[in-house]
Amino acid sequence: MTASDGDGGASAVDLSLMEPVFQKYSGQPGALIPILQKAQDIYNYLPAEVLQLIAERLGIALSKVYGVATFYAQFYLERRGKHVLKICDGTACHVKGTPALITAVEEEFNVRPGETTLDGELTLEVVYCIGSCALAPATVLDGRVMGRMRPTQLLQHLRRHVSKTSVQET
Amino acid sequence: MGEQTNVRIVEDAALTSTKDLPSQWIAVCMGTGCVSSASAEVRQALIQELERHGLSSQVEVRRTGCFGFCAAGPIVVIHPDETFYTRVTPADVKDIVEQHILANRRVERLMYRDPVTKVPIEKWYEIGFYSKQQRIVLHNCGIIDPENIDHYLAREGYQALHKVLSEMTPDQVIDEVIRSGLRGRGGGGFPTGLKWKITRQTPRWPKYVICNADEGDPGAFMDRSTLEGDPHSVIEGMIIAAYAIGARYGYIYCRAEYPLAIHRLQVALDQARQRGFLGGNIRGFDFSFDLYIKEGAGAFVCGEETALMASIQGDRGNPWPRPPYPAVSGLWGQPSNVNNVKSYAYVPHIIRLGADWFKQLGAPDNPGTAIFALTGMVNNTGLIEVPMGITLREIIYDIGGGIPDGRKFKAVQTGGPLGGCLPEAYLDTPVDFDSLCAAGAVMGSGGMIVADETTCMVEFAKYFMRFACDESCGKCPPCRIGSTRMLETLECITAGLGTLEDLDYLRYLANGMQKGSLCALGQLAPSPVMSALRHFEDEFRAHIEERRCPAGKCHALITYEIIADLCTGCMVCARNCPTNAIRGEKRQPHVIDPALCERCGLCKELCKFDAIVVR
Amino acid sequence: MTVTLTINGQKVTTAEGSTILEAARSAGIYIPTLCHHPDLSNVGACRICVVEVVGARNLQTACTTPIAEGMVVYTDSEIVRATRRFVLEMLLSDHPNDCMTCEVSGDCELQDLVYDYGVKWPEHKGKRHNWEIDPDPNPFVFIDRNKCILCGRCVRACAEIQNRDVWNFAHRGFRTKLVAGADQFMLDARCESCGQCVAYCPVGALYDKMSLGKGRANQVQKVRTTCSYCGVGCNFDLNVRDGRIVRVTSAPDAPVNGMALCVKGRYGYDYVHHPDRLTAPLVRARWLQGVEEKLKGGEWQVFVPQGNGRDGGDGSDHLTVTPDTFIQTDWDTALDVVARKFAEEKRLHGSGAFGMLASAKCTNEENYLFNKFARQILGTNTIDHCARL
Amino acid sequence: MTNTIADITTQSKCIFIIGSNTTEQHPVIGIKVRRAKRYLGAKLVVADPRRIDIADYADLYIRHKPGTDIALLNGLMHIIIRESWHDQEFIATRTEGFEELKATVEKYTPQMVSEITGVPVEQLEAAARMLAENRPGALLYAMGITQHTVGVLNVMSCANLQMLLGNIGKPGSGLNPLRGQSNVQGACDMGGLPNYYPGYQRVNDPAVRQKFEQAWGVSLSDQVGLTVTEMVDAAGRGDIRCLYIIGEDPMTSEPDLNHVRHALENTHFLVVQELFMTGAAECADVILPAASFAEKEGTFTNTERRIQRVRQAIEPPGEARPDAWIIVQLAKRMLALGAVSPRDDAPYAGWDYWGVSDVMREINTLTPIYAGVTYQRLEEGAQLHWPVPDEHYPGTPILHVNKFSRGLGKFAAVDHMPPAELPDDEYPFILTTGRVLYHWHGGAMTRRARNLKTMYPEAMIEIHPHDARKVGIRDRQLVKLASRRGEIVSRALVTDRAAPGLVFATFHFPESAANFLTNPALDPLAKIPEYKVCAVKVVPMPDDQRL
Repeated sequence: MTASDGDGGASAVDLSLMEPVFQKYSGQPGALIPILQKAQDIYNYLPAEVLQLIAERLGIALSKVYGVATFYAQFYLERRGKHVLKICDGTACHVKGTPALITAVEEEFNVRPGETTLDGELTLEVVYCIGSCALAPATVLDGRVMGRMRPTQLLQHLRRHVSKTSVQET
Repeated sequence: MGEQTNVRIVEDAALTSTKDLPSQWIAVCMGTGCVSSASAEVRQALIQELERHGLSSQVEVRRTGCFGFCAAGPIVVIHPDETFYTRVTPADVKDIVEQHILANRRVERLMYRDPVTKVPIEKWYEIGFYSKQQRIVLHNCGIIDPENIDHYLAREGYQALHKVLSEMTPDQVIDEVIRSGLRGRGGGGFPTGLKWKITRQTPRWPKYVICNADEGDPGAFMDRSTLEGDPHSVIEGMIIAAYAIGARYGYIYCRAEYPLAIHRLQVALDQARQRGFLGGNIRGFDFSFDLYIKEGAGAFVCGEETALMASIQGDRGNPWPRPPYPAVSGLWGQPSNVNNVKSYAYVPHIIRLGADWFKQLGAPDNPGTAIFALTGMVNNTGLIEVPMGITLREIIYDIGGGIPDGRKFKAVQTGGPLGGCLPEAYLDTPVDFDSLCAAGAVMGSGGMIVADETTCMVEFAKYFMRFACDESCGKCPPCRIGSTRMLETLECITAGLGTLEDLDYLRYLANGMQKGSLCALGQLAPSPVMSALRHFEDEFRAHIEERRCPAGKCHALITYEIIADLCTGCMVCARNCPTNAIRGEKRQPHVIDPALCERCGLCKELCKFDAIVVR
Repeated sequence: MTVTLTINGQKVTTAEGSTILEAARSAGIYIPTLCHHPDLSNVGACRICVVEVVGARNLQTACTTPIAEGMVVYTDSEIVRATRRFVLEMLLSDHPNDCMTCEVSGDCELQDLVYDYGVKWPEHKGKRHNWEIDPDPNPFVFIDRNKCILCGRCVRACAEIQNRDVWNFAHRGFRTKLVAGADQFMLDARCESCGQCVAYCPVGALYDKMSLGKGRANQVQKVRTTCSYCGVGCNFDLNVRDGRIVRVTSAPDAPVNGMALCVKGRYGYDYVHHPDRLTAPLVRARWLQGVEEKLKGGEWQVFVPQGNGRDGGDGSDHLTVTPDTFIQTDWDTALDVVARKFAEEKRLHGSGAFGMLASAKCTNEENYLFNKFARQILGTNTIDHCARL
Repeated sequence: MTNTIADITTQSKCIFIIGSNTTEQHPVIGIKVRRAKRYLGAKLVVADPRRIDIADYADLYIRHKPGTDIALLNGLMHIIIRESWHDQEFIATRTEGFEELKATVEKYTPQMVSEITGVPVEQLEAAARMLAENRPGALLYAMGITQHTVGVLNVMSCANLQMLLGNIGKPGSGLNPLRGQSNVQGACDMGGLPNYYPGYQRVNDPAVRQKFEQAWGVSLSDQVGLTVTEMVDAAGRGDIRCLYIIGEDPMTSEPDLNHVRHALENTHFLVVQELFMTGAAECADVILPAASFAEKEGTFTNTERRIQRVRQAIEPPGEARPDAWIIVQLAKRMLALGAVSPRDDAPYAGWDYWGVSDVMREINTLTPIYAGVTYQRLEEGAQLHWPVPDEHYPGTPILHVNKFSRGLGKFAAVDHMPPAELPDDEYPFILTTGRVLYHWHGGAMTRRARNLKTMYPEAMIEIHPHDARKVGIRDRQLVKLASRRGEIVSRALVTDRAAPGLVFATFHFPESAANFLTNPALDPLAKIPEYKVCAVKVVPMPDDQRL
């Protein structure tokens, strides 16, 4: 597997996966957000085709779907990395050292918050409060909370779990 | 106030009932905090270990909600001894079972030690962290399995509902809540009963009951812990509210960032429905109500009730001007009652024990307890429930155990990004809606963050303003543009480019935002900055006039230096510096090139010899 | 049911359920607005219409606040004025300072308010948006997001008037962006090119592309008329400058359509100035006398259809005149040819020799005259038009 | 229209659109219908062989086969009567002929109608219920109803349905034809018809004739004249020697254009008064350059019978002149030549008008429905819907409020008849014609509006994906469309807007105008050609080959 394989394949989005979701929410008012959430669970992000499909199936305008999808921080309109690191920048974490964590990951992986590394391995997200304030500063790697992080520890963790093809050049 | 001595956590006899508990059981905290610290693994290990010893039927391993003392998690409590083990790992399980359960010998190394005397403390309620607490909303947390409705029922659960349905008219329920003096725990402190009354009086149907569990304050997790630890109390409160105002359906709007809370709520709703507490003709009475969870999708502004309802409707979370208030025109234009998680959680207790019981708790005009997520630069971080009227000092020093490493207290922020900070001089302020407000801070929904001398108040203020910018919905110009301008100005100051006029500009912007913004987010977003400016103006001035960050936090105003005498030339810093700003020969003192240094602080953290300092 | 309230000390009685803004306007009290438009729902976004309501915790938006009995309102107090000034200053701080070159200068609600409230141009070090100007290839709507104040009138116009929902806001906070569809080109977002969004835009963020640089509001003369396309009968204003139609603008008081128009009505006017227009009476040479002389004398010309392979020479010399050649004549000649021919045909063949096709594009008066011409002058009822088509 | 746009789109509980591509042809009515549906809770039922834009907004979309409108409507009425949903009081007090109608629609059982129309029985039942349960309801139709050999019967059928439901004479109800051109209503009102003087006064009514003879000072013909299609035939035969055409291009708008071209070329003397060199103008002997709507004063009457002002904004280019000026000039010359000699004492014998309002004054006197329509009132902002019998009358927004113009409303029972030409092996598709949003009518104006042309630069035919596959054509491929009368080449738009078996084409582009193909079979009563149904074949063509 080389890094360039990542987007080369560009496999078409399988829209049929959405059918059960539409069935579950059919006729429910205000179901747009839960449907977007389920769609993101399925595809890991919200592909344009899926937004279009949701608009058609719910009989609402694409502009509304897009407006909602971009309003909420939870939704991603671009493919995300194989691994997702969330660094909590809630107040408790912030005062206990989140900025240093962010800088460390930025430098090591050459990626800014909200971005994915070029090799598609890691997405870095900075979020406000995951509610683990007592474990500040807290990070979440692929859904697993890691509390009381220090930059060195975090980088060690990441080096263990995330292959790092795009970083060598610097 | 404040004469409390070792009050038991579950202090009120009326609330306590242990009749259904097995003689010996082990509570394992399964709140998010402890789960993050691998408490699930500990629980699994305990079950296996007990099984190995053939004790499965005698000793119950119970998953419970949050004990509050998250800093010490994972927490395991052995009942009936009430021995409190902290930071338990799966590896410790063998000792717990073999020593404590089988040999009745406490595992001392796992017990919490007094931070000063270093003496192990046995019972949980003897720990300083719990000393001044009074747990009403949290009284089931740490005791019951939140995924087991029988546990809740065994603790007088749903009795208030039964009482309401069998004995009280909706108006009587509302009167009782009004008489109790309960004020909304979402931050505003509006009388809950009055809100219900207005919603009841609006002659349009359907009506909705909505629970605001969109706890977006960074640094707050009261609602999460309540939902995770005792979801039925909130559900029961909502059913009673629905009965009182005449609603058929309700929603709990919960942040998607709280998957465990949502899971527990879902389990609780299913069980409640199964037992006939939700659905058509509840418990055979002529009253029907059902409740659904709506997951938020990551927008702080959705904690604002009108934005929250927009979000439930599937729209962008833009707030709407009030009036009309939700009680008149809310969800889908219908009368709607929106309360915070904790407000609902109080209701079953008030109904069961009476308004008079509730009124005598806490402070005058501010009855009841307050729940805070105590975090930041304090030894005992965690979730606390204290009587209204307790002072900030008691919370920070008696419960929180003071500031770590002997550093100096600087400020305490309540109300999160919409609140304010108070300096040392205000530490004896009683904690209640009115006193905090008078002191220039707010009660907020329950975040309490302690800052010490290493916290730069300008940076702290900037942090909150960045948060406000990120979370502004963008609908109205004062907030959308005003917050941006405030942030830019603060960035200027922390970058060492500020002028004294900038301070006036900040005040001007803050005033404009407060007066002009549509919703509380915009109106209150300047508060952290303004309170910091009020109490710590000299720190702002130091950034501007002396180009200096007294706390050593603002990158542009500090430099990292290596103290040659202490440097051993181990090269760890140089190897790890992301910008290769550190040079030096092996075993020779190193130097940092300030031009290359990004001030990430990695070197200082890595240095085993404390040779790197901030200037 | 009516409600009485006090606005600026003046008692105002108006219908229950009205907003403060409606009550004030009914009493002739001016409250400035930006995001409000009487055709659209109220959202209370722009904060320009804030007023002081005695007893309320905060300033209230007049456009959304329902009136109540005994309410006391101040619409122009110092705190109100200061707050409006602040809002305007904020808007200006993220707006280009280019009124000199802006299409809507002099016809801009923001410009007027900034002037009224004495707001000065705010110099600051902060961010201003720098969106691409005119990024959308559609031929009708010009977009300059840098001028957008996010009032949402276009969004609501598209949703509530056109019911098409092309526009919406995306993202949030300072990053909020007016987008079509999923941030697509308008035409890919189901746009019907009606231009309603332009008509409702209070600033220069959306403008009619065909009219860029053709004349500002104070340079044109507006003539109210009825659309020449379908039978709905929309009214609008032809904007005329130097004898040319440079733009069509909505007329809010148009009885049938209000501000609404369709793509043909709003953007289909330029056929009037098309070079293909016939500009002189044309008669086949066979019906004329002395053609050669008149052509030589320059009184008449050989007709060369515009845009149809003109050879660039100086005209008639190269062209051979056949009996079928169209000659550009004068009115006297052409009318005489027709009148004489008709008179002769009537005399020789009677009224049955005539067929008349009236026009569904001509006015009532013209059709009446044509009917009178057929019946009175020619004596025939063989007159019809394409009503059935 | 019996009702106004405003009352239909604000007070209807149900809007039934049949044979009208409302959002593309009458966009502003279309958006108001969409708004009524979305914000005011009106139900929307759309019946059309094509899945037109407004169908996307409908509560119920019915795709019936072209030319089966009567069967569809009879089927709906069958169900309504079966369920006793008809408005019995209205029928008893305001109508006659109900029993005959009942007997006729009795035969139209849902099963039978479903077979004729291709509409599922459940849809018929649902539609009837929706119409019945949501009253008042308005019916909107356009050329999709009238341009058939059974056009008049179609209209009667629509009227039957509305009377049956009591949907006449109330706000939000009515029988509402949407008129396609800016002043098509006015052209009819002003006597641009072979059988009527202005104001629908019959040419063969002696009293009327006498009135006009007195006014104009001449004796007038009592013979009903020829309709446009008959005129073309007569011209082709040489019976009509002189044709005078204003603002009209039969070379795009008439059926069977090859036949029309032959007729115009055969006309001895053809005068065309126009803005542009149209197809007809190219055949003309004399072309008189006319002024556009922006270059003249006058009034238009819209589809809801509302009279509105047209005002001059600019000068006509070159020597172009308003049509009124040209007609007056010709009339004066004809009088001078003695072509006719009106009596001097007749009040309107002469042609000296000092302006268009002076013409309107003459109209006021001779046309009862326009009697109170004055320029002064219009300038003062009066909202005048005819009939306006006098200067103080406020106008008549809704017709037939308390009684029909003929007294009782007559149910005219009608039976389904198949279109004149149906598909066969050689011509297997049904062609239906119409317009698109960006163009209008013959296209002479819109093809010269730069950006409308940009949006829709060439003729397209619409064909269903299944058919496209069957015939072997790709989207945007050139195809040849041929009928028994002619052929055109056009680009294919493969879309399910078209029903299977149906091809749609426009007449906006002269070079590939659908009317080379259409069938000149006429409705025997209204003489409207059957534009909406004829049989064609579709042949794919190599891309570089154009005719």
